[in-house]
Amino acid sequence: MNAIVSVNDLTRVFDVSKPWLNRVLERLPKSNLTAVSEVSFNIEENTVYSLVGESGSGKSTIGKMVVGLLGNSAGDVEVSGVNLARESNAETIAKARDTIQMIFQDPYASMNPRWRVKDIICEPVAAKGGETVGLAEGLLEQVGLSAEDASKFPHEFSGGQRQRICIARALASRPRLIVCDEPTSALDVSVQAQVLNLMSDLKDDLGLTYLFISHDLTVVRHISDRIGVLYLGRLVEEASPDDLFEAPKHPYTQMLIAAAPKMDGFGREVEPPKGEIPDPINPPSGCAFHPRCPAATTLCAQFRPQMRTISGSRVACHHAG
Amino acid sequence: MQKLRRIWQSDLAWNFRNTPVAVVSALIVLVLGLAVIFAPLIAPHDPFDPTTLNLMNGFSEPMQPNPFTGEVFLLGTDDQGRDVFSTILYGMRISLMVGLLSVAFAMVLGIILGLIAGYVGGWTETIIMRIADVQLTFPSILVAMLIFGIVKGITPVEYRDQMAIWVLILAIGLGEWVQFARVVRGATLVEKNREYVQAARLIGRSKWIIMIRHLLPNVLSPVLVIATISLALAIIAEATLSFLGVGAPPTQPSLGTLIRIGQSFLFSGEWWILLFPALTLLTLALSVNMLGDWLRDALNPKLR
Amino acid sequence: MTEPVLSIRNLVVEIKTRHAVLCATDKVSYDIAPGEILGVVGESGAGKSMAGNAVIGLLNPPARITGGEIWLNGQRIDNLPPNQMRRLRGKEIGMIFQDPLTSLNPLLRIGDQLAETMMEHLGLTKAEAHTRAIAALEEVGIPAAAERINSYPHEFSGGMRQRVVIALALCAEPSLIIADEPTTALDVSVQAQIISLLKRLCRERGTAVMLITHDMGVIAEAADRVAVMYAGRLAETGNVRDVITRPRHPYTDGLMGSTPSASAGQRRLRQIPGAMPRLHTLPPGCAFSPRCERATDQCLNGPSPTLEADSGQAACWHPIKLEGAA
Amino acid sequence: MLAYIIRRIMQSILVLFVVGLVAFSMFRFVGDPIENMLGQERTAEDVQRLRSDLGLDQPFVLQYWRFLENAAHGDFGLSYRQGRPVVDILIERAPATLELALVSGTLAMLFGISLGVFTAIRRDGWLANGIMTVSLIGVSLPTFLIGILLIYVFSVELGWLPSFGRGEMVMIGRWSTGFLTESGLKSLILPSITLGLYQMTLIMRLVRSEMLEVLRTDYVRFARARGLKERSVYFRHALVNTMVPVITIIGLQLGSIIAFAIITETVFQWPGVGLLFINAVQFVDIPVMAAYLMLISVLFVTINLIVDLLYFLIDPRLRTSKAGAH
Repeated sequence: MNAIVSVNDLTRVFDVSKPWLNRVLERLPKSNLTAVSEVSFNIEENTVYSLVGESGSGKSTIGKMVVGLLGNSAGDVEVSGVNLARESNAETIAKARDTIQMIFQDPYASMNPRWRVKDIICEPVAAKGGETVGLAEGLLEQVGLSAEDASKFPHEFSGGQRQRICIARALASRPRLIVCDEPTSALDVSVQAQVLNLMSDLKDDLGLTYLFISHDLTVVRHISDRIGVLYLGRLVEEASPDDLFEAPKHPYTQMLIAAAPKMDGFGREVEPPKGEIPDPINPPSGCAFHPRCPAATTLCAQFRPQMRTISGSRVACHHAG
Repeated sequence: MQKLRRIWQSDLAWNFRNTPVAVVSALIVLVLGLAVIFAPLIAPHDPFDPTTLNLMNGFSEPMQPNPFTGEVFLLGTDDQGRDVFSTILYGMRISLMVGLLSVAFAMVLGIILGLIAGYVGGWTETIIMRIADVQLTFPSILVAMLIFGIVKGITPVEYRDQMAIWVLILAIGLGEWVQFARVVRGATLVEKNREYVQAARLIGRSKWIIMIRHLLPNVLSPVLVIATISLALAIIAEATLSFLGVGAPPTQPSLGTLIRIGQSFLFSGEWWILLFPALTLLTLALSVNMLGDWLRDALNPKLR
Repeated sequence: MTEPVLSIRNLVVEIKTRHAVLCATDKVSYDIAPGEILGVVGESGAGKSMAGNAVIGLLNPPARITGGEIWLNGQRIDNLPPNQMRRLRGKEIGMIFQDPLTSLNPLLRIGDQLAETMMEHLGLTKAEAHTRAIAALEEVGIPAAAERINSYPHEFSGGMRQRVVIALALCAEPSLIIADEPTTALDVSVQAQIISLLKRLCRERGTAVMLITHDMGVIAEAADRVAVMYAGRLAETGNVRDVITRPRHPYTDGLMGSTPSASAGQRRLRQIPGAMPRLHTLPPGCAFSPRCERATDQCLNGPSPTLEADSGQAACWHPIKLEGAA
Repeated sequence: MLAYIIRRIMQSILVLFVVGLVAFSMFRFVGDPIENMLGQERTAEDVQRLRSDLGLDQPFVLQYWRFLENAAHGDFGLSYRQGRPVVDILIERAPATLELALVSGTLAMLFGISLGVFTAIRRDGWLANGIMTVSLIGVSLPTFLIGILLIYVFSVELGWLPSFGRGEMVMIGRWSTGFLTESGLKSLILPSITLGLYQMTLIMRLVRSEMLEVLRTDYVRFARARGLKERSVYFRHALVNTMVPVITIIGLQLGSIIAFAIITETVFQWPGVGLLFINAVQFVDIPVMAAYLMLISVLFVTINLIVDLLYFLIDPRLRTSKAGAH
């Protein structure tokens, strides 16, 4: 097995300073929002790697950096052996980018409402001057729609069908890696199952690799081969689904799993987690989770824990293990 | 043919068919438009041909035989014996031409600047929108008058009449572009964060292709509303400027010029010289406004 | 058996559109007992919010009640004149909306929003209302309530705002709370806090709750009974444990199967083919029949019969497990 | 907050600089000022002397600076047409326009806002619909036609009110007012209605559409769901939120009242600055045009500043210096 994606110390900082005049008058420093901080992970070929986290965890920002919609502030993204952050040859980069595609969250906003489905699906190929005869029709059948749908407009389809069309578009340029940003969170449960099944089938048939971004733990557990948990822009734990759900090692992961509603948790009374996600502009010192962590010590408030490997999992916690 | 059927079956067309006000105003605009196009065929007289004028016909009352010549004029004549019906037809030509061209000018300018400001952002946006803000502070009719005054000051006297119409178009158009730019920028800011634009960026489409092929078609419906309302505004602005004597020259009278002429006869009893051009102007502006009003409601999904 | 707080009988809500009259809820009936949490679950467009809006009398035109009855504490309320209905809102029925960021008036201090509601329904003076408002904020777990009462909504985080919304909905001690997707806009950890808060407050006061959500997990943990809706009709009602572990209606069964569950190992999810029909293309007979593997010609013929199940009802010709007995 | 105000003031100054540049360029490049001032009988020495007197031989930037300096002192030179200092003419004419604008602006705001609120609340009522239809005619009817119509009916046919001029004036210092005499007040009626009517319809339609927008928001629904009185929902919750966008436009509209006064003053031969300006445009009297431009831009900029400050009074979100919670 070899890694198709290799992310090293990836960091993204946004400048959220107030305008210059306000800073001068109110004596405010320049403020930065570190959306993603020193995140490292590898994705093996033909597997599903999931990033899970709550709002402000930076999971979507990582996805956008991997596909190249956003630049990174520091660190490297290597896809198919090409370092997208350092490579200087534009052609090599363009070639590597061609192997990456993306599926978005909102199936209603993902397609230009004024375009026909055929043109939408073929755009990635047509933009590069490729041959598009029969392409859309073939792909539509592959994702479970019919060839006649090619000449319709997006508004004629339901949410689930639209997401299938988006998958068809993502497949058009024959990518190896697809970044899926919350692809099913706008869909109803019964339709979500169809889309998840379709994605699994396509992965097996075409040898695809997914970077799957979601906030939904049950979906992530179902589809992933490897899961990374993010908190305030940092990777706090990475493990296989079984390890993560049966024996979570990071206190945040434990909290997240305990807080998620369970289908068999009738009348369950659990102590709800403490506090809310802190302001990412002024994150807590040391381990960002320490103010909410039941196991926190003074060590946690002072020093940021390093990523350690404990029996197949990677954990960033002083007290794990 | 299929395309026509699709348009006919669309929600907008259904809404149109079921809004009598919209149908009636569209019909009026259509009739007035046709009258303007075929003015030389419809008009009984050519008001610009002095050889057909007979001063004896002056001040004929509508539908009454002239006491001297016995000729009958549908809407009467003015002091020089010009047929009011004919002058209205030709006057409306000027009014509509100025209105349409100035809106087209404002629209093109506004769409281009609005798209660029919205999509490119940064300093480009700041500069464009600051200019727009400053101009918005100044009512468009004032901007138009200023431009008119300046151009009048720098053009030689012998060209002034010829250029008057074009100056008018430029002046009114420059007064209206801000509305388009603001609306287009607003819509672009919404659309550019939608995922279909990200999908296009992802595959390496250039910003010009994204702006023209993706964004432009999706920001056009508010532009359509603004354009309709602006047309009414432009027609009124043109009439106002001409009424004030800083618009269309007397050699090419628009509806505003006719009202200006007619005003001086109102108090001496020759009401028709004023009334009919004024009614025409009102009908024209009102039906365009009604169309715009309907369009805005019909295209605003939140109202339904 | 105690008298139910809310009793909906054959409620029909219709929406008149340019094409036709759509039936947003079709003869829906259910009860909620004091202190009981009824989960109303369904996919988007199933009509679950419509019933809630009908109860509180805030249907958006062109939607309106065209049939059935709504009883609240023994009083019929679906035909009340607007002014009497207004008095019930907030006083007898509280409502919680989905998005805490947009539910509060951004230009008014939260203390003022609380006080005006209390003064309206409880006849308090301004000073009394102020004191009660602080207590209400403390009750929903807002720290330093006495100071925060003068804050504006934008000074609170999303979770805190939803707590304020809950305080507002509960401040006149209504006997029924309608919570329309109260946690959908929130993060998992905050969702757990809000659900736990809602459960605690309603248990303490004996308030009945109509919990409208699409999330089966939330229903399982929070609700006592559940009503499953599909295309404007009630598919199944019953105790939450019965409905989730032993669903009678094929739709409920399919819904459970397509939810990725905590139990690992399943590579494929069971999926229901197709999607829920839109209201203007409802099939004849049972609305679920085109997607149902148990469907027969009988299902196309008329509305499904309502069968008594273990602890509730299922509207199906061929319910699971009861087949032989029926 | 301070930063915001400083930024707005700096922007205003920038606007004035730009307008000043336009005014100066008109002065400098439209026609030849020497020719305009000296007329036909002139010698080469006269020209040379005047050129250096006026500083026309100095660099452009310096000339511009001197122009601004003079403008700040109220010195705009002599009117080409009347040969008097422009500033004297303006001071003489300003009261007429300001009194007219004050009365019609007040009328437009009072009636515009209240009718706007009324038509939004009674959205489907016959009276509201009637008002909306009439308002559409109001927007389509050019100001000068309204004026002519009013003159025809009330002056020519009925003979109740004067058709031109300001009537008898009372001088208070250099300010001539028509408020203190019967004929002055009578003369004000028709022009102020003419000027105010169009602005009123615009304000009314704007208030209506903004109000309808606000009435659809979640927080208004939530206010209703809490059983607040309709009066409180409309005025305490909806109207205040409506005011934020409305104030901007009203500020702009007040500015355009000054501009539209040009038309009204022409129709009624009202001896204000508008009439002065239109005559200046017709005769290319550049100093008057430039001075008028500077005068009203100072006015507009001041109005806009006031509008910005009003925002702070209304919207607490702008007042907090802390970035809002995320």
